[in-house]
Amino acid sequence: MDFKDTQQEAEFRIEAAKWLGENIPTDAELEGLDHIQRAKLWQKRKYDAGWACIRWPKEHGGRGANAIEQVIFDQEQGKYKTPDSIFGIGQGMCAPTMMAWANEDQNKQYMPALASGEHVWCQLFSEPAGGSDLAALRMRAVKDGDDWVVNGQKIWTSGAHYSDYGVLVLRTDPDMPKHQGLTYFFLDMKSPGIEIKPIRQISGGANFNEVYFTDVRIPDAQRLGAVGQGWQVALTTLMNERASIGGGGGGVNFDSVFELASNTNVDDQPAIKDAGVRRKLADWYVQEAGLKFTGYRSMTALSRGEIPGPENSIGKLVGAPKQQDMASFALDLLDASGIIWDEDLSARAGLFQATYMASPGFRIAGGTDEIMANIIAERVLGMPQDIRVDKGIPFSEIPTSGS
Amino acid sequence: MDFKDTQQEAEFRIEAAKWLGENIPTDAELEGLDHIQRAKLWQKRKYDAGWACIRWPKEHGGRGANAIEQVIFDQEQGKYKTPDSIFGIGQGMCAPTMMAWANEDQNKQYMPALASGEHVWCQLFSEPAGGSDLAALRMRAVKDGDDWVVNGQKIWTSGAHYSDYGVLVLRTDPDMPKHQGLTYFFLDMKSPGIEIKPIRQISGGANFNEVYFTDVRIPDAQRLGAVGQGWQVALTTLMNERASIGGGGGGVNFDSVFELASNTNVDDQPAIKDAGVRRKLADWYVQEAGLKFTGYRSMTALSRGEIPGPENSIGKLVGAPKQQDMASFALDLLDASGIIWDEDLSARAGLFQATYMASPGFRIAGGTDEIMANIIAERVLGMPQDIRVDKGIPFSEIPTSGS
Amino acid sequence: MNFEFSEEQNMLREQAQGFLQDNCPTSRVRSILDGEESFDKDLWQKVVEMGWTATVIPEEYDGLGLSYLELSVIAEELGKAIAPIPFSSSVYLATEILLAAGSAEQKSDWLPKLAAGSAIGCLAVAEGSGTTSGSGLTSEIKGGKLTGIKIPVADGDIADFAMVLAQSDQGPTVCLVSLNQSGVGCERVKTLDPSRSHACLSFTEATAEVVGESGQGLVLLESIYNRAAVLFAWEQVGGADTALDMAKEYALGRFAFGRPIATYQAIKHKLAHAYVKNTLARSNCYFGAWALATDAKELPIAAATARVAAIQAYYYASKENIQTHGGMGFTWEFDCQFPYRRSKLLAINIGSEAVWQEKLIQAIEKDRAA
Amino acid sequence: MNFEFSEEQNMLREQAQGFLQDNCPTSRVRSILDGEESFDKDLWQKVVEMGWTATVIPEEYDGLGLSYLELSVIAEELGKAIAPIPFSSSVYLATEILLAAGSAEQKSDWLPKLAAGSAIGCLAVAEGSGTTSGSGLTSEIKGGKLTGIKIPVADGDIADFAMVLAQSDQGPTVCLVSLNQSGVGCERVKTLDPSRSHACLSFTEATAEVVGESGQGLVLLESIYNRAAVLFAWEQVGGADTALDMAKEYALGRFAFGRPIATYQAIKHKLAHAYVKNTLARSNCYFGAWALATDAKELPIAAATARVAAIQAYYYASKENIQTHGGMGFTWEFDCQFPYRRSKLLAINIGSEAVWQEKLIQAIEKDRAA
Repeated sequence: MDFKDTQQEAEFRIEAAKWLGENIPTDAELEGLDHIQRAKLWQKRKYDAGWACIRWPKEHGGRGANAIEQVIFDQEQGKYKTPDSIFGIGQGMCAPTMMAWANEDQNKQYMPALASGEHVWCQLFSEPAGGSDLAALRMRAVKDGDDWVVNGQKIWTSGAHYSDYGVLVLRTDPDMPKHQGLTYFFLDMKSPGIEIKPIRQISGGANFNEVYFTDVRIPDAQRLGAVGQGWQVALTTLMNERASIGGGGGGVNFDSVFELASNTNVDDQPAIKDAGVRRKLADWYVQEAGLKFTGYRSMTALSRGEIPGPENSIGKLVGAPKQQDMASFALDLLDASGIIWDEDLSARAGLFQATYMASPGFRIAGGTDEIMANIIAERVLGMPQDIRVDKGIPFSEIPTSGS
Repeated sequence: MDFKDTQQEAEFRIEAAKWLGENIPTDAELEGLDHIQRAKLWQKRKYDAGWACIRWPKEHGGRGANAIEQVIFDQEQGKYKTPDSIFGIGQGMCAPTMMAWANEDQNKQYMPALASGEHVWCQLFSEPAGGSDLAALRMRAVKDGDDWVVNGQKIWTSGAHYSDYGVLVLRTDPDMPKHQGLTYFFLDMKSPGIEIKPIRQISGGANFNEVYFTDVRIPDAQRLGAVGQGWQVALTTLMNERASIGGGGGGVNFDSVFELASNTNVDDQPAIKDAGVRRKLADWYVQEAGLKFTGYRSMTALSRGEIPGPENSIGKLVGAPKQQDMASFALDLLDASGIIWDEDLSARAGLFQATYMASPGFRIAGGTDEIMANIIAERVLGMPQDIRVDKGIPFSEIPTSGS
Repeated sequence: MNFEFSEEQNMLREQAQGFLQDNCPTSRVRSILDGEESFDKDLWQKVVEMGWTATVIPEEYDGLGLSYLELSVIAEELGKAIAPIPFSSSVYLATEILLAAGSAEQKSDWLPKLAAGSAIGCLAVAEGSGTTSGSGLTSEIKGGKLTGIKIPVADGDIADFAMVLAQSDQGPTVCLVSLNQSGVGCERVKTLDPSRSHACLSFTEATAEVVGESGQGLVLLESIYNRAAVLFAWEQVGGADTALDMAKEYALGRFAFGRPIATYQAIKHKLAHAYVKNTLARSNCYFGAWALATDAKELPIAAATARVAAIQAYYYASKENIQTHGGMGFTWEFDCQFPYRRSKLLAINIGSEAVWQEKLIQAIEKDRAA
Repeated sequence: MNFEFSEEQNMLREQAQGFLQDNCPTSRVRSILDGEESFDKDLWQKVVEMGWTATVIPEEYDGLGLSYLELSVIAEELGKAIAPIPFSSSVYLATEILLAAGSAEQKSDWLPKLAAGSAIGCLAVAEGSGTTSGSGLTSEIKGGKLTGIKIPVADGDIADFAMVLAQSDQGPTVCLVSLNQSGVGCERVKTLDPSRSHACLSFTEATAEVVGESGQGLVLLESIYNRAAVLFAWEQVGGADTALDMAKEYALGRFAFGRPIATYQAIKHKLAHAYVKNTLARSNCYFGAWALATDAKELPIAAATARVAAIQAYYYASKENIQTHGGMGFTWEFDCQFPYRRSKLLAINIGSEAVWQEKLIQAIEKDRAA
């Protein structure tokens, strides 16, 4: 048991570190660019040097690297402040689906531009009536000649307004059972009839959109998998989702609350002197360490060519409520002044307030706490599903709030 | 808003207090008696003076008092140390069922002896395969002339070995749906064919029994309600159960842990000086106060002749896990010596150890935490039942662990 | 045993509920949260007309002379409605300080105005982060002149006068400062709950008068906080019930996997636990209200008990309400944000959970030593 | 990154599992819990024959000279089996003290015997309730004679010698006392977990020799506790997994309302949370094992982290295992009691949760100050 790279990993790390050290965009280069331009500049630079999407095959614009090399590259890149990526969903979820289900010509056509950052992709699965029950989607596609005509609404689509392409699942036969009447497509997001409206969140951000479709036409050639096979294709996308959504990233953690407690006085002495504060901090430290070392165990599995299990759902299930409680606790430490949410006036530029307001979203996006617990019980512990009343009957006959 | 009795209540309280003050058994009177004899002595004395089962009609041995008078009498009696009652289930659960479902002759025959403590009654509902799912009981009764012949096993019967009578629910038709094939009886516990085995608990006690039946005959005249109506009759019994099972009584509470923390040193100072200890104690105090004042609100409802709601399930749902956590915490305060469980050596004669071992039972007996939460969600908040796969099909076709 | 509100008090509650349903739907909360106004002036005017600001003010000062039980009823209903008005600052804090420690002149100057709603008061204690104790205090009052900076001050930009904690030669002292004078600067600050306004108040040689005894400010505030804590707790319990109701209604109507999410144990038990917390908190508020209304010696314990329970109940109900709603609950468009924001404001406005847990144990120790 | 046990270590685990399945079924635990024997002598003898007591003892003292990773594997498996033997007292505590601070003579006197299982050691620190600090210590060592009373002493009635913390002229000191001498009294005490024996040891002018430096006992114990905490944590995580497995198996087979209780979210989520706690605790134990095996400067943080996580995981899993079983889980006849009892013993045997939370924060503060 050690923390050292294998020799091959060590060599790869040196190579990656060297390239990164010489190629990280300078402030001057980024000056005057918006966040999309910055992300594209950095992605293109990596692509040109063979450091983009390194696990992809070379013919699709990647490097043919393995999983642990990806981890190493990410670790090394993480040592720098680089432009925020806008390609996570496209490269992390859409691309694996395309590579598994699209034909070779299509992949040759679309993948390199996705790897290079020229094109941004988004994912259109959720619908207002869906939520945790993703397969309950109702939006229809109707065959018309060589096209499918699409009407309806998708929701929770990140980056829809700056995306070039999207993947989506539609109901092509409402009289089939729920999971069998679905079909999967990709489409040009600039197609006529698409209207995008940002969703304002309680945290103040607007990372997601509603996307309205009016008689949008998708060529049948852009169908992935057979008609009616959409759920199976969607599972390819979703299996890649869990890996890419973390516990909410950045945000409040042990370090920030420990520092706050060390620098905030309660009754004339730093809060960190208070045994109650210490005990809470200890618990959070222990949780964070547990998550970190669980990650190390997963990386070891990757390094050995094994596939880490759905144990990774733990990260989100533990991390998201922890962030909420820690943020709430930090505001309490600040006492009355915790209410102030102002970049200039608040501790850490409002990190604690921002996390208090954002963390309810962490507990929902990418699978609620409750869904995560189901997943662990079912896929890890092998416990049976809850009783399903929506199986084996036509989708149109499944009870809904309207019925 | 005040804590005063109404004038009528105050008068009743004085009368009850006066009688109690003059009639509480003395140590000399109890000397040499076992706990059953002591309980019977005190019950008989109350009965003779008209203070037994005071809410019952006079012709059944009671006093015709109302609910708040019962509370007042219990409060006044609670000021003394009196022999532990062994009549709770008989008087609290069996009697209301008899009064609702037996005929007048039967009630005249059996109720006075139950009120006077001459007879002890027990309740035989649960079976090994039952648990939370009480109606899943399998034990059969088969009609034979004017009798029913009973074979099988009941479990969790308190006081079976010193009971004179019992009530029980049996399956008389396994081909009817679960709740419709049951019939309710009362029986003489000295009937031939009954064998009683105490169940040893992890807490060391043996408050419950298994009761085995071999060709036990019950006269049809001792059937309560119609054949197949047993579940309805059982609900009468069960509605009276919730009221009589508390949060585990006695046991560990704020006072005992506060005292322990005040008298136990951690790092050379009393544990109560530790802010972490204070915070936990505060939370427990707040919970206990909340339960106490919720009780006051229920009593006010009683005093006004209203019926307190199933909100009372709160007491058990909050109280039982709280006792477990408090006992566990108290053992931690004692550090290594917390492990010692000895009447002479342990603080409070082993109260904390005994509660640590008994509290898992509090969380189960009379409805598990999970069932209590279901009850609150369904009966108080009006949320729907979970999906039921055991409704409307013959009992014999309901899936079981054997199938 | 009569541990219940009277018939008249329950009638007041019905009236208050009807009034707030009409005049304070969540759309009003939203318009303050989302707009430029610092409070709902229209609602405030009507609340004043209902006489709510005058509830416990004695009749000799044009008040209604009612008890704290009536004020508790109003507090709970305002909490349920998540009302965007400076009621707590003006009524539970500023008015209470005047009643407890104001001179005859101060009382006759201000109480009739507070009763009539022609003046709004606020309390200014905090000077930045952490709890404010005597020794850290930098604001100073000297010869009737106040200098210092107070931030945040709830409703500081709305109020006509502030009760300010400042250092005098005798020690920490509460003083009354009219905010309509030169020497007072006021800037709104951005907060987590913009449905209630907050300001930074700066004083430069502002005219101020001592309230109560000079140097006894902390003792005065301690007793005021105990009184206010009960009323805050009622607001919190009201809000917690609103959050629970929202969650329950949504769960009954929202379907997943072919059935209402209200049929899933994960949701049922979540809401059952919220109900339990709310019920225990409410029962503790009953005792708090009784202690406040009767000036009982149990008030310090009763107040801390009610406040701790109410803080915990409101946090749990408001966060799990969003969780029950799923993604929709996280959108600006939905109302779930209102109780979630307000729960935190009320939780830290007069001392946080840990502060009150500590007060509770101290009060119990004192009680048992006696 | 190679954050995993080696192939050889995993083989050792398989071997240990097979051995314990054969030689330590729960019926063995039950027979000790319920009977008069103070430990499972037969199992102990076989454990000794497997060489487990010799694992980390250097070869020069007839040990196997293996690493703490091997010992971690054994600890986890013993924890899973809830083994009724004095392994932790003799191996994680007494042996470790000798290895860390024993004189050459003490080592050659005792280590070969410990390795060969012909001697069993224990540690005697507590003198009644509460944590034992230097100043409260009443046992005394003077001129090689020990006088005092130690209670409770885990495995004190089984052990051949005890490491005893006593006051010397220089301060708290660890001394080694043979228990086979006049001047030593031993009485078994009744405990919460009778599957592990505990005693009250009384010393009257008993012959004793100082281990390590006189007056440095607390420093020595501090470092020993850090080492032992990792091994205790492995036992605890093993036990927590046993409890989770029991609960899962029962839930899969037990039907209520026509379906396995394993289909109910209340049960699924309960066990999912147990799994999460166990997994995080196990990962923390990995880091603890690495720090222990490499004598890393991170050991104090790693040990406290592993111990706090393991205490919490075992408590949760063992109590919710009973809860999942319902009434049957509360009967003597079922095995649910074993992990529930053992979890508390292991949680308080070398300092409770709060003690280790405090140690953790102190270690972090020290680390960050450096």
